[in-house]
Amino acid sequence: MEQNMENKFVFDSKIKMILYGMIAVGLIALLVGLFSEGVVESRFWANLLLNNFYFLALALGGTFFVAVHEMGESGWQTSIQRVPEAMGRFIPFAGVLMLITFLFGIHHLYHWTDTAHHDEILAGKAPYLNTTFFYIRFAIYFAGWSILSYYLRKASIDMDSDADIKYYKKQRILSSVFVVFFAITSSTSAWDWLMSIDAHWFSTLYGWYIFSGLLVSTIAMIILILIFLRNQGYMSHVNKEHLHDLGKYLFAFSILWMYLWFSQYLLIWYSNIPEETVYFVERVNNHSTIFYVNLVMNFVLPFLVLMTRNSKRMIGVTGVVALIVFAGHWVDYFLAIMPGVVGENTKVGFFEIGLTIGYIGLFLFIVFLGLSKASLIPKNHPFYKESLDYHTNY
Amino acid sequence: MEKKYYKSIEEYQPIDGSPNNYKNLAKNHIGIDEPVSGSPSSRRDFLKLFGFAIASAAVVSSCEQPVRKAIPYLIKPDAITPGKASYFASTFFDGNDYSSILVKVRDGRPIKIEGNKLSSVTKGGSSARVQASVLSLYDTARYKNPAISGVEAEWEKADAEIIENLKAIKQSNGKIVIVTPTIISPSTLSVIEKFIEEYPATKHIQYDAISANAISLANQSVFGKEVIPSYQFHKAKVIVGFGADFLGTWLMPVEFTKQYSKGRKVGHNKKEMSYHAHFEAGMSLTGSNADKRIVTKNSQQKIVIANLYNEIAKQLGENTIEIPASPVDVHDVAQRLLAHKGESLVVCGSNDKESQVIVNGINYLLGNYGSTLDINSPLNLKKGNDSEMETLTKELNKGEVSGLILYGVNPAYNYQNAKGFLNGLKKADLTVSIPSLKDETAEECKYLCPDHYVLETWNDYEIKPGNYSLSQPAIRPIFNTRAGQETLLKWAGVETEYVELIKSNWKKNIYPSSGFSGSFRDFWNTSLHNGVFEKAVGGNLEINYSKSAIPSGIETESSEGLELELVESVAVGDGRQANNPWLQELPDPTTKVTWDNYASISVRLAEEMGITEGDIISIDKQLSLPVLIQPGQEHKTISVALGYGRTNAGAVAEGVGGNAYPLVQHNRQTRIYSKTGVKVEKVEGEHEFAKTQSHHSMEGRPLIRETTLSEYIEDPASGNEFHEKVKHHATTLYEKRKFEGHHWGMAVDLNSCTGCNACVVACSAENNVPVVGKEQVKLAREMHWMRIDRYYSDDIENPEVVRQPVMCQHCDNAPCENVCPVGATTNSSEGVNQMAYNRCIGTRYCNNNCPYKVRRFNFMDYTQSDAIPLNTYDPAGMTVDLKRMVLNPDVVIRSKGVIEKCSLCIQRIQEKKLDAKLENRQLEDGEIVPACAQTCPADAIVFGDLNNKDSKISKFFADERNYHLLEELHTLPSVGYLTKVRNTEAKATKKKEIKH
Amino acid sequence: MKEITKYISAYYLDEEDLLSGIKKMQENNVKVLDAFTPFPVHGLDKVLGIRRSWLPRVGFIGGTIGALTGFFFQMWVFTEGYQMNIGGKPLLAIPSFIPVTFESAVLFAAFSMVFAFLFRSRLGLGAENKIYDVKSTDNHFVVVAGYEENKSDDVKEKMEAAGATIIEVKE
Amino acid sequence: MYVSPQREPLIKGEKDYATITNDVTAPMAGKPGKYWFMGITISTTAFLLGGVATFFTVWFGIGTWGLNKTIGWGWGITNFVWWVGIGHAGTFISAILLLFRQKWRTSINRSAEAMTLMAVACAGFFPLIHMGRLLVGFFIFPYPNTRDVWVNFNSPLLWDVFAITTYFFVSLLFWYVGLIPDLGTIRDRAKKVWQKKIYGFLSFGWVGSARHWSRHESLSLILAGLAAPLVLSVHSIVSMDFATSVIPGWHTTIFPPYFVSGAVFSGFAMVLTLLIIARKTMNLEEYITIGHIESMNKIIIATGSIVGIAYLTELFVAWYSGVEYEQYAFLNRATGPYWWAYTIMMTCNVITPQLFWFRKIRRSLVATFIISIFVNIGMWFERFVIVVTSLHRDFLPSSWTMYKPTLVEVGLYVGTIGLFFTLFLLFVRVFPVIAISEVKSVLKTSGEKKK
Repeated sequence: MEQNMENKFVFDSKIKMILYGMIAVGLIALLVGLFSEGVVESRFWANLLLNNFYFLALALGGTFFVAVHEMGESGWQTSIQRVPEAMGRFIPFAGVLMLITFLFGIHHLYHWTDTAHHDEILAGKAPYLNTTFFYIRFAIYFAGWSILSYYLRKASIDMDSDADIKYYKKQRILSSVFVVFFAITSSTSAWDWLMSIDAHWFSTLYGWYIFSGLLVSTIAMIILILIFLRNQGYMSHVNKEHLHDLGKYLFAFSILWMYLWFSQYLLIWYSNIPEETVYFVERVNNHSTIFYVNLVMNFVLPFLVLMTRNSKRMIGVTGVVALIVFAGHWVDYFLAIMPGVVGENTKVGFFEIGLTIGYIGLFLFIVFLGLSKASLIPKNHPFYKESLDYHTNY
Repeated sequence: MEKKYYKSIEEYQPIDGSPNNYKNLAKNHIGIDEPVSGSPSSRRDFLKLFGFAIASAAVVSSCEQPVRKAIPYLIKPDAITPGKASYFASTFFDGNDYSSILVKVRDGRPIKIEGNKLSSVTKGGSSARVQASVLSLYDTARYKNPAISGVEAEWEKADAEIIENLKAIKQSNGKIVIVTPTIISPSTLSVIEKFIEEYPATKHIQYDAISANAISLANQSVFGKEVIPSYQFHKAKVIVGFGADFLGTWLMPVEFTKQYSKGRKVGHNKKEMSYHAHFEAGMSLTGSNADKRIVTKNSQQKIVIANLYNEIAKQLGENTIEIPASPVDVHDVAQRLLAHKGESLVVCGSNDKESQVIVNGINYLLGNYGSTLDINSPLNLKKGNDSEMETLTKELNKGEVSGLILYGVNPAYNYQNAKGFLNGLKKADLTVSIPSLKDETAEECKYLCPDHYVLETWNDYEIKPGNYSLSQPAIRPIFNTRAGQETLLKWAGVETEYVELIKSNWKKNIYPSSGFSGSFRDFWNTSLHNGVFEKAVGGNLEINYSKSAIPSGIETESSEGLELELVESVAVGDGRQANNPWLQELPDPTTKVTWDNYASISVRLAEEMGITEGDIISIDKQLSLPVLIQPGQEHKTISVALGYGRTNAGAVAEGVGGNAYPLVQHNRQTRIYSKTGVKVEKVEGEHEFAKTQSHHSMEGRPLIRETTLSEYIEDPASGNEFHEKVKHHATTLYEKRKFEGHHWGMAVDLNSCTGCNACVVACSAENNVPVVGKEQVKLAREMHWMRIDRYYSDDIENPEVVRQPVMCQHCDNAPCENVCPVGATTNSSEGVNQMAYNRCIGTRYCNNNCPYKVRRFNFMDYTQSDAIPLNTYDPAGMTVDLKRMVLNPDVVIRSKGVIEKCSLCIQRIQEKKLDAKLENRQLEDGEIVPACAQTCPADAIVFGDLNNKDSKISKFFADERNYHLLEELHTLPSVGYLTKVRNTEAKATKKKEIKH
Repeated sequence: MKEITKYISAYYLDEEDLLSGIKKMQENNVKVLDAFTPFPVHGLDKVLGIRRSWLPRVGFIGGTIGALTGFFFQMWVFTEGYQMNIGGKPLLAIPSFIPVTFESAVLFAAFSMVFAFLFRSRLGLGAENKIYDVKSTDNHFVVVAGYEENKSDDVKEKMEAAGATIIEVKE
Repeated sequence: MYVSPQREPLIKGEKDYATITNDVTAPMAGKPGKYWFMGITISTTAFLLGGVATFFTVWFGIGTWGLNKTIGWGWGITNFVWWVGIGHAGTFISAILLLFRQKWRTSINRSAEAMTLMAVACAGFFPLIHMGRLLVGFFIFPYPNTRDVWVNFNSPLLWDVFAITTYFFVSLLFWYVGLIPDLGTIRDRAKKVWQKKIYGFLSFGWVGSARHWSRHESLSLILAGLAAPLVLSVHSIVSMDFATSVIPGWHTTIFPPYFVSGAVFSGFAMVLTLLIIARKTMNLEEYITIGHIESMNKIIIATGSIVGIAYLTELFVAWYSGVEYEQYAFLNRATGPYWWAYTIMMTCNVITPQLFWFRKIRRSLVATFIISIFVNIGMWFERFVIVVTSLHRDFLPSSWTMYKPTLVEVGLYVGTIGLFFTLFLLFVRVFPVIAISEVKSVLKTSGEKKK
C-alpha cells in the first residue's frame, strides 16, 4: 500500500467537507444554546468548559505521550509518533476557546468568583481562588504548553530533513521540560478548572485522577486516528503489534483510571467526613445513572473486552473499545462539571451532543491539518527502525 | 501445707447462725482467729450480712496462710446473693472530708462508694477523695495488729499495760491529753466524755491539719459564737471568694459544689445564674471556675477585703476601716454585692482572724446572714483550736503531760513544729496512738492501737445541727484492729459495745425529738437504712452582731519580696490518704500533674529568675521542690500543695513530693498557710513531671464552646453556631443506623462541671482501671477512661480556664470500629461502642484512629493477668491480693496488650435492664446511672435513652446549647456537651490563644 | 506409534542458526521432535508448531474463582455469618470488600497458573526429567529428532546441511 | 528484533553464552571471600540483637517501646512501611519494566526480586511484633471457629494481611519460576554430587525444551501482568492503613498512588545501594553496567519527583481545604517539634535526587551510592513523619504528646536489617544473582560484542 510516496497525509476535500459539516453542527448547537430558553446559562457555559477541557486534555495528552516516550527512550511508538504530535497542535486553539469561555462565563462556572457573598471557607481560599491569579495561571499554563508542544513537534519534524542526532537530543531535553512542567500544571489546572467548581470540596488525588483520565482518552484518540489513517491507506507499517501495544495501554490505563477513581472514592466513603462526601453524595444521589454508566464505559467494558490477547490484536474490537472509552471520558468530565455548575438542570440534549460533534470536528480538522504538513513517518528518528521490527507477545 | 478436704456436707454445714459456729468456721476453714473487737453476740447480725467471704482478705494479714479465693455458700446468708451487689448506707468522714455515702458490697467486699441521695447535705455527690477511700480500706500498709514499742502484741496485753499506765497517771494526778481531729460524732464525743469521767485530768484537743480556726474565732468575736457557719451558695446571686477553694478543698466542697452548680445552671426555665468573682494568688479549682478571677497577693488579701468592706460600708453609711488603697479594683464587685443584698455571699479561705472578721462584717452589712450563710445552723467542721496545739507542744516539752493519746491525728507529719512535738512526746510517760492508716506519728508512740478503717466501723455524725448520719461496717475488720471508740471505752472501763452506745445515745437524744411515729427499733433501722436522719432545727434567725468587733484599722504586712502560699491539693487533700494510688495518679484539675507536688510560679517570675519548668528550687532552705510554671499565678507568689512528702505512710506515698507543712506559720492565734519574704534559690537538679496533659491551648478549635449570659439570654444557641452549621452540611454516603429499642447517650453540661475530678476516680473504681505509676504517666500512658481536659486562653497572667470531661464518645459512625482487623470493637444494638477484650490483639489501630484519643492501651502487664509470668508492672502494688479486693467483679480486668475504654458502664446498664425485665416493666428514665454521673457533685452528667423522647438526655440533646465534640467529622457521637456560659458582660469573642 | 528410544540431535551455538537450521531440516522432511535451548528463542514455538499455551486461560479461571470466592465470602460473613454494626457502615460494605477480592483473585490466579504450569510441564520438587544434554542449559541449542537406524545417515546429512556444529546420537 | 545502535549496550565485554554462564555462576563456586564472612558476621549479629529485642517486646509488652496513649504506632509501623516499600522495586523491575519492554531489567531483576522477598519478610515481622497480644495474633486470619467469630473486612489492617500474604506468595512464585531454568543450568554444571542432587531437586527437573520455554515465557508474562497491579494494590493498601482514618495528615486521598511511587523510589534506592556493592565484589560490572545504574537513577528521579509533587500537593491542599486540623497538621510537620524529621525527609527525597538531572551524577557510582543511601534515609523519615507527626498532635490538644523510641525499638529495626542482609548474603552464595537465561536472551541484541 505504498501509494503515498512521501508518506504525507493528504487532507482531501472529502474529509474536509465532513469536518466542516461537524463544525457546522457545533455552531448550530452553540446558537441553540445561546438563544434557546431550554439551555440555561450555566448549562451553556458548563458545556463549553466540558468540551474545551476534554479536547485540551487530548491535545495535552498527545504531547505528553510523545514526551514521556522520548524520555523513557522507548522505541516502539516512534512510527506512530506523528499522530500524537499533531494532536498537540490543538493546545493554542483550546486556549483561545477556553479564554473566551472564562471571560464570559466564569461567574456561571465558579461560584467562588462571587466575592460579594461572604463565605468563610472561600475567603480562606481567596489567595488562590481569585480571578486575577486565576488568569495569571491560565496564561502560564497555555504559554508553557503551547510553546513546548510546538518546539517538541518542530524538533521532530526537523529531523526528517536532517538526520543529525542533535534534533533527537533537543527533543529529549524539550520532553523533559514538558514532562516536568506538565507534572505540576496538570494537577493545578485540574484544581483550577474542575475542582474549584465545587469550591468547598477538596481532594489531594483529584489532579492525578483527572490526569489518568487524560491518559486513557488520549490513547483512545490515537487508536481511533490510527485506524482512520489505516483505512485511508496510510501508515501501512502500523501493524497488529503497534495496535496490540496501544490496546495494552488502553487496557492498563483504564485500570489505572479505575484504581485512582476507586482510591479516591473508597477513602472518602470510608471516612465519611461531610466536607468530602458532599462531592459524591451529590453525584450518587442526583446523577446516579451517569455515575454508574461512567464506571461501565471507562472500566468494565474495556477491562472485560481487552483482557484477552486476541481482542487487543483485532482492529475492530480495539477500535470499538477506544470509541467507548473516548465517549466514556467525556461522560466522566460531564459528571465532574455538571452537578457543580448546572445542578438539577443537568441534561443531555441536542445542545450537548451537537456542541461535542462540533468540537470533534474542529479538533480533527486541526490534527489532520498538522498531519498533512509533515511526513507520517519520522524516518530519521534513531529508534524508528526498532518500531518497525518488534513483536509483542501478550 | 496439707490440704483439708471436707468429708461430708454435714461436716461443712453446721451453720445455724450461732456465733461460735461462725467463729469455728473461720478457724477451721480459713485459719485465723476472729478479730477481738467486741463481744461476738452483738456482731451477729453484722456477721450474718457479711459472712466470711471477706475472710480471704483477712488471710492476707498473716502472710504464711495461703489465700483461698473461693468460699462456698451452702446456706445462703439472707442478704447475700452471689453476683448481686448490696448497698449499705454509711458516712465517710476522716476529719477533713464529709460525705454521706452508700457502700457497694459484692460478696462481702466493699468495692465502690456512691453518694447518698438521701442526704440533704451532700445530696448524692461525693469527691475524688471520698471515691478513692474504698481503696484505702485495702491499704496493705495499714497496721495489722496492736504493737508495743514497735513489737506486735495481743490486744489483751496492750490493754492491760495501758490501763495500768493510765491508772498510775490518774493516781499521780498526771495530765492526760487526747488529741483527735475534729469530731463530729456525738457518740464519739460521749466516749471521750466517758473517758474523761474515768480519768478526770484528761484534756481533749481537736487538731485540724488544715485549720479554719480563724472563721470560728471571728464568729466568736463578731457574733459571740465560736462556730463555722453553713453556707448556701445556691441562694447567692453574687459570690465573692477570697482564696477559698470551696469547690475543691475548702470545708465542704461536695456540698458547696452541689449548691454552686445549682446556681450556675441555666436552661429554658432559668435564664439567670450566679456571678462569681474570686480573689486569689495561685490558680485554684474554684478560681478557675470564676466569672472573674482577680489575682491578688495573699499578703494584700486583707487590704482588699477591707477595701471591699469600705466600699460597701460607705454606701450603707457605716463606719469604714482605715487602710491603704486596694491594689486591685473592688468597686465593681462591691456594686454587684450591693445590688444583691441578702442574696450574695462573701467567703474567705484565709486563716487570719481579722480577715474573717471583716468578711463577717461584709456579709452582715449585705444582710446575707440567714440567707446565704447561717451561724445558727453551723457546720460542725474544723473545730480545732490552733493555739491548743501550741500549748500542748509546750507542755509536752516541759514534761507536764504524762499521758498522750493520739487518736487519728498525725502531727509528726502535718504539724508545723513536728520536731518540737516529737521531742515533747518522748517526755510523756504514756504515749498511745490510735491510727487507722499508717502514719508518721503512730510508731513514735509506745503503744499502737490500730483503729478500724471508716468502712469497718460503726459511728454517728452530726454535720449540722439536726443533721445526723450513721456509718456502719461494710466489711468485717480486715486486720486485727479495733474501733478507737471501743478502745477508749475499754480503757475507761466501760463494758459497752460502741454500737450499743450509739444506739442508746440515739434513743436518748435523737429519737424522742425526732417526730418518728414508730418504735425506736424502727427508727434506728430506718436511719441505718437511709444512712441519714435529718430533722428540722432552727428557724432561729437571730444574730447578735457586735459592730465593735470590726477593727477601725488594720496592720498591713509587707508585701515586698516573694510569697509562699500553701494549699490543699484536690487529689490527696491534707495528705491523709496519700498512700492511695488512685489519688496519687489523679491529675491535679489545674496543672494536670500526677504523683507530685511542686512549686507553682508565675510565668513572669520564671522569666525573671531564669527558671524553666522542672528546675528545682529551694524555699527558705527548708524545702526543695521542682518548679511548675503556672499561668494565672500571682507574679511573686509561689504555691505549694500540702499533703505530699509522706515519709511513713506506705510505699505508694513515700518519696512522692515534699512535705510543706513545716512551712506553715503560727501567728495571731491561728495557723497561717502563707508566708511573706520567702527566700528562693535555684538548686541542682532537674525533674520531669508526670503530667497527663502538656499542651494548654485549644488552638482556636471549637472544642469547648462558650457564651456569655447576656448572649445566651438573647440567643440560647449563641456560641454554638457551629453546631447548626455542621448539621446543615452533614452529608453521608451511607444511611445512619437506626437503633431499635434503646440508644444510650450521655451529655455533659460544661456550665455545671467544675472539673473536680470525682468522676475520674469513680470511673477508675467502677471499671477496675489500672494504676500505672509515675514513670508510666511520664510516658503518657495513664489509663483513665475518663479525663478532664483543661485549656487556658487569653491573658497568660490571668487566663480564662475551661474544662471538659472527655470519655469515649460512643460514636454511631465510630472511626475506631472500622479499622480493627479482628472486629474487637463494634457498635452494640443500643448504640454503645463496645470492646471485646478477649478478642483484642492490640494493634492500637483503633486508638490511632480515635479523634478523641479516649482509648487506652495496656502497655505492660499492669494487672498481672497476662499469660506470661514475671512481667507484672505494678508500681502501686495494685495487684496484691488485698488490693484486688476492690476490683469490681462485674468488670473484667484487662491483660497486657489490650485496648480498653469507657463502656458507659455497660455492667450497670445490663443490671438495670435485667431488673426491669425481671419485674416485667419498662426501664425508667434515670434508672441507669453510670459511675461518673452518679458521683458528680455538680450533676453535670446526664445519661439516658436517646430513643425515649421524654428522657432527660433527649431534652439535653435537643437543647440549643448541645453540641458534639468534633462533630464536623460526622462521627455521630452519643455523647453531647452543653456550652459553657460565663456570667460576664463581655462578648465571647474569639479568645487569644496561649501558646505554651 | 513406535516408542522412540534413541535420538539424533544437532547442536548449534547461535539461536538464529538454530531457527534457520530447523526450518531447513523441516523442509528436508526431518521430523524435529524438540529443541533444548539455554533461553527462550523467539519464534521457536512457531517453527516447531507449538500451540499457544493455555496458561492465560487457567489464570483467568483461577482469578475469577478467587475473586468470586473472596467477594462472596466477605459478603456472607458480613450479611449472614457475623452481622456486626461496625462504625455504622452498611453490612454490605462493597467498597471495603474490593481490596480482599482483588488480592484473592491475584493469589488464586497466580497459584493456579503456576501449578498448571508445573503439572503440564511435569516439573516439580524432585521431578526427574531426562536431561538430554547438560550443554543445552549453557550455550548449546540442541535440536532433537527421532533416531531410526536405517535413516540415520540421511538425517545426519540433512542436519549437517542445516548448519549444525555437532551431531550426536543418544539414548 | 532490531535494536537501535543509539542504545548503550547492556552487556559489556566480549561475551558469549558460555561466558555468561561462567561469570554468573563463578561467585557461587569456591569458598566465600573474607568480605562475605565479615558481612555475614555483622548481619547475623544484628539479627540476633533483633531477637533479643523481640524477646523483650513479647515478654514485657509494647510498654518496652516509646509509644503512649496518643501515639499508637512509632518505629514499628514506620519500619513496616519502609520495608514493604523497599520490596516494591523488585516487582516493579520484573513486572512493570517487563511490560514496558525495558531490556535493562534482565541484569538486575533476579536480585531485585530476591530483595522483594527478603524485604517483605522483614516488613511482615512488624505488624506481628507490634501486636499487643502476639500470642492470639492468629485471630487476624478468617478461620472457621466454634464461636462463629469472623474478622472485620472493613479494616485496612486486614486488607494488609491479604495483600502482604498475596504479595509474598506471588513474588515467591514469580521469583522461583524465573529461577528454575537457572537452577537447571547450575545443576548441570555442578561438580559435587550433593550439589547436583540439591540443585536437581530445586530445579524441578527443568530440561529447557521448546515447550518448557514456551509455557515458561507465557507464565512469566502473565505473572508479570498480575504482579503489576498487585504491586500497585499492596502499597495502596498499606497507604490505606493511614488514609482511611480521620486523622489529619493520614486521611488524604492522594496516599495510594503517592505511596506506590514512594515505594518504588525507596526500592530502587535500596537496589542501587546493594548492587553497587555486589557488582564490585562479585565482578559483575559487565552485566550491571553504568548504563543500568543510570536507568535506575532515572526511575529514582521520576518517582522522587512524583513523591515531591505529592508532598507539595498535600501541603497545598491542606491549606486549600480550609480545615483547621488539616492545616495545623502540615504546619506542625514543617515547624513543629519534629521539624527536623520533615526537613530530612524533604532534603533526602525531594532535593538530593534532583541531582540526577545531571548525566554526570547519574553515571557516577560514588554519587549514586551516596544519594541512594540518602533516599533510603529520607524514605524512612517520610514514614516516620507520616506515622508520628500526624498522631502526636491531632484533634484534641489535650492529648498531644511526644514520642521517643527505646532501645528495644531500635533493636527490632536493626534486627530486620540484619535479617535482610543475612538473607541477601546467603542468596548470593546459593543462587545466581543474575537471571542467566534472561541475560542470554538479550545478549545478541544488546551485548557490546554485537555492535
